[in-house]
Amino acid sequence: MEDKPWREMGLTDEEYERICSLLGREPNHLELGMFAVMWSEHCSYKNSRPVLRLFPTKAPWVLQGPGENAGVVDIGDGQAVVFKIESHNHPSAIEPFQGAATGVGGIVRDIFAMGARPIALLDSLRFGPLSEPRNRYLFSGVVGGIAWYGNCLGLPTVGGEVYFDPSYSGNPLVNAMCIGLIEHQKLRRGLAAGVGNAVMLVGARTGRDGIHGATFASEELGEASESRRPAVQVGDPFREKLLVEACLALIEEDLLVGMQDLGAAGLTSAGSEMASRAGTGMELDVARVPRREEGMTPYEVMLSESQERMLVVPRRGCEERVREILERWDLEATVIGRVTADGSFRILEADKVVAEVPVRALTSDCPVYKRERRRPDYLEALQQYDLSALPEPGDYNRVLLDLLGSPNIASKEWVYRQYDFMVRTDTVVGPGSDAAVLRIKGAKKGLALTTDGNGRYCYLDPEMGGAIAVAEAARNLSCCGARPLAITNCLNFGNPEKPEVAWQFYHVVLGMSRACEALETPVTGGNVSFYNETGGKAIYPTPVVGMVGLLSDVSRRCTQGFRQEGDVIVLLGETLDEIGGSEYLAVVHGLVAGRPPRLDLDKEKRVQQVVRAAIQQGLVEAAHDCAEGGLAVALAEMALSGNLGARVDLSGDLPPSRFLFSESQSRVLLAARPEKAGEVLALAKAAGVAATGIGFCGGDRVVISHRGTGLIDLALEEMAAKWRGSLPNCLG
Amino acid sequence: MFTARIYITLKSGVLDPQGEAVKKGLAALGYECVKEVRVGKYLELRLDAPDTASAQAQVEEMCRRLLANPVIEDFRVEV
Amino acid sequence: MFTARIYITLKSGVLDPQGEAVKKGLAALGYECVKEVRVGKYLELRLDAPDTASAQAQVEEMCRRLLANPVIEDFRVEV
Amino acid sequence: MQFGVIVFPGSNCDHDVYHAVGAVLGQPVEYIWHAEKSLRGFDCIILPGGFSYGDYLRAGAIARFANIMPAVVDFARRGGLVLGICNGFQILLEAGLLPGAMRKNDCLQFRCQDVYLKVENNHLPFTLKFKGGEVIRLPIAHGEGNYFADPATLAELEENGQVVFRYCTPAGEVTAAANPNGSVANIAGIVNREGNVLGLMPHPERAAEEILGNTDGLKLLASIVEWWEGGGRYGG
Ligand SMILES: Nc1ncnc2c1ncn2[C@@H]1O[C@H](COP(=O)(O)OP(=O)(O)O)[C@@H](O)[C@H]1O
Ligand SMILES: [Mg+2]
Repeated sequence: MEDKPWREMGLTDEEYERICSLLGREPNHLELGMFAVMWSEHCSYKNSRPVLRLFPTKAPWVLQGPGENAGVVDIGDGQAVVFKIESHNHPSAIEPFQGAATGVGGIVRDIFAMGARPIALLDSLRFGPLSEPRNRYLFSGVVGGIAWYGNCLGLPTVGGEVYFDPSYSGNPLVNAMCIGLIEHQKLRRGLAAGVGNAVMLVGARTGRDGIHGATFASEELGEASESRRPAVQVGDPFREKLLVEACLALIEEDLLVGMQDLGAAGLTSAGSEMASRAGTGMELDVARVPRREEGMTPYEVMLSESQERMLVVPRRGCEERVREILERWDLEATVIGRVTADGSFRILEADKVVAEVPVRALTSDCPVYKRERRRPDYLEALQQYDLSALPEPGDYNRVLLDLLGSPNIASKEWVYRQYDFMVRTDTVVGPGSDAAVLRIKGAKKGLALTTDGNGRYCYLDPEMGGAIAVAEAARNLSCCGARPLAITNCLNFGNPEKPEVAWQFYHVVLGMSRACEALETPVTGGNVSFYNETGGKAIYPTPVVGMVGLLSDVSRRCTQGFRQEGDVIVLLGETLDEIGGSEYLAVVHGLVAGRPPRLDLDKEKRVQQVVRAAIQQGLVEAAHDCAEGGLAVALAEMALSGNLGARVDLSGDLPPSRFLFSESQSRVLLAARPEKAGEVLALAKAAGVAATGIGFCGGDRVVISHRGTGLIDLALEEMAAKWRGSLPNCLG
Repeated sequence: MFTARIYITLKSGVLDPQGEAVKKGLAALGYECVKEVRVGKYLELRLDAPDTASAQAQVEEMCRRLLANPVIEDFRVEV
Repeated sequence: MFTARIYITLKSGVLDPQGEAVKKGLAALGYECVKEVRVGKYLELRLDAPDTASAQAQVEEMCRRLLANPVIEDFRVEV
Repeated sequence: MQFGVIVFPGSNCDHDVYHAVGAVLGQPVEYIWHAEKSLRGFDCIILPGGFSYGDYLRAGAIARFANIMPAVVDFARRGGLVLGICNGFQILLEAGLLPGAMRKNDCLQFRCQDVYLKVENNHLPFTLKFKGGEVIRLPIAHGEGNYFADPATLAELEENGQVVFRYCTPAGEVTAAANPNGSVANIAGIVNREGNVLGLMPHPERAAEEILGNTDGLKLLASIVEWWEGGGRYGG
């Protein structure tokens, strides 16, 4: 170990050899550290890049695909939406509050780095079961941290998701998504262009925070992780708020050539990436970097992951104005270097060169690995599991109540009431429906936002699970009347050096790609988080899809709660015998087995078209898709959200457990005024979508029967106690 | 009945945004003489214990388990 | 350079929601021996001053003006 | 009627209230930067919600020393209308323009939700469009809204009709269960003795448009304009 310091930094012997040959010499300690962070999976995507090429990335409305700080899609009228999702899993496992908080800070910087005004946040979370104190601690800490940072910034957290499963014990997932709004001509890229231009560091001072955080994110969590304290940073949302305002003021006055946030790998990555994109070089003097602590070495300065900092390249002669604006916001701006022509990333300490490497060597010459892929052994037995042999439950009321109380299905109000989801006064549908809807002041249109991803499905069938994640996100948007535009995604997996994980990864991406293709929602960016393992055991393969949709008329939006007595309830799509991977199976039979429901992309597309058309034509009072827990849960959620009961009668020849709890895809429940129900059915018929009137809204109970035989009869109050009470009760 | 005083501070090197803001606030009030501010927590506990030593030991255990966050904080206990 | 330690606590008549919560948390961990918890703030200041007495006086003034809220809080300063 | 919205570092509802007053209510409104020293030509000053100075130390503690604050105090003393919303309310308390102090919510968590409020005093420039005892619905979003005043101060507030809004049930009962943060006497908003400085934790600007599903808050803002246009003036 002694004489192979690169190993401790996470580089292999071959990678070290490659660095030597790229440089034509051995790197010094600082250079080695810079390579180690830039060549970590977190920064280089060396294990994922070849697979990510499967994603479709183009559409006429996509203005910026993967490769920039965030994706950009056109929403008409010269406006665009900027969005991206990112993980902060490992830091949150160690220090949940600050880990999650700084995760939010990081993704917000990605958005305003593009010049966009951040307008909303979403969060997608996974934890182990709440029966364990450690998981409760992680869950409350993470939610508290997101609340603290987002609320202080004045950004509404308008949606997200939370799932609990033993596979995430010890390795929680914390994925945060940010959305920004911008006028096309204000878009900025992370470019260090214009030889001779100054490079300025703005925002917080640099301390010894999070040195080697990128490397840390690229290894498994182990016994030693707890003591790896320097990898945990503390956030300062107040300073970030000032930084947002100051940086947007720089854009407003058109003072910048380029801007880039400092995230993982700090100055090393921001500097080299900006130069790489512009095809230039850069010279930085660490002695000029304002420090928070004394005695920092060039190594520490270059690798520090101190938060709330940005790197900007001002137009020539604008440095003073940049400084003035930052000062107005009580922030520092310091010239720390300049753009050069020689393609070299040169680090000085005063007048001494302490590191000098080609920009490309750091950013594009990283080795790319095509990992060996092997179908995991567990799949065969699980997929073949004979679910037809399971006994029917005796009491369906009991089952529905248990499902409503399952933390995966229960109301997430305990979470989102801690988030200020209303600030900015644009949230017209907040958390608690299928997707959030934001109005855009001064315009007729609106935006719909959601995140989705079912790790259990992906575990049982990665390709199907990946496709379902995309389809469900799109379905959630369609259910509020929005046209899905594009996705960002966060791919949370185990160690990609294991062939089984590489196989899962490949197949999830394949499934997602097929769905993106079919639903015309290209990928505009995202993030890969590997090495989510504890004790050598990987989490479920968990892609999280963040999707953005557009409502041409925001007044024609739809929510999931029933609205009026007497409305007809229509089921679009068919219910099949598909309880594999379902919440029913997990809660009632304690099983994760079978095949997840099948997704027919063509059918999915048609169902969504019908839903959108019906909403846009004003035929629908409420809409909600059938997801975890199946039709019974979807119906209960619509009743609980609208505080209005329903009475439905189902037909068909499946066992009741399947009717009620099967998670068949491409199903949506609609409520329509009786005089409009006919039109809804006609729309569906014309599109070749199965549609059945199954009952009516009314009363204060949910009553479900099968050809007249009662299955479920529950008072709203009793269901609400389970559904709303579950999380608060678990958390004490 | 014993009274325990607990002082919880951020580990050195850990960013203290509150301290920074308070320092600036003091400077704005004219107290430029203040060079550094660190903000921590102070807890007073009243507890039953057989003797001082065991009170001390118990409270230290409480700090490790609940009251302080060992990842970013240090603590000190006086009984 | 002097180091001042400031202890800020809620006045005794003011209900302390944090203290109550901590007490409950401790009881849940089995520390029923804890009868009362008050949560306050602990600040450390590094400041220039001609002598201890004037440092003490200055810091007390800072507490009255900014660091503590006299409506609900008491403070104590040690230099 | 000219409104001014003060922007402190960390204010984040400044745009929202600006929008509600300007675009929705159609009144002239301007931002006022915290570093300014004087206030001229304004008829009503609003201290918006947010996290001034990160709410570090105590909510509002640092903001009350902003350059603009002596001018606000002076404006209030001369009878000008001052409205503090959420963080603005906290700043008014710290500045001594209103009595009492804020503690952390008794649940120790941030709370974002709708609450019901009983209008206890509708004879103010801020409330004249409400009926006495009317129950209204407004959103709250705060972590430190647990209002405290000592018994003597509280008695004085009650006696002078300075308690303007109280958390209540939809039916108007003032109960512990309807209190979202532990405030004494379910207090959500108070006014100074002279009746020209109002502080409240709920956000009227978030309930000022049909599309947001609630216009109860607009009534509060519109009251101010009606009072002004009816020739209402305080002091000199
Ligand atoms: N972590 C969270 N943050 C904010 N909102 C959340 C979170 N988790 C769930 N929600 C909200 O709760 C509602 C239900 O979530 P979920 O059951 O995942 O919905 P669906 O199954 O329709 O995707 C959604 O409106 C969602 O945005
Ligand atoms: Mg859904």
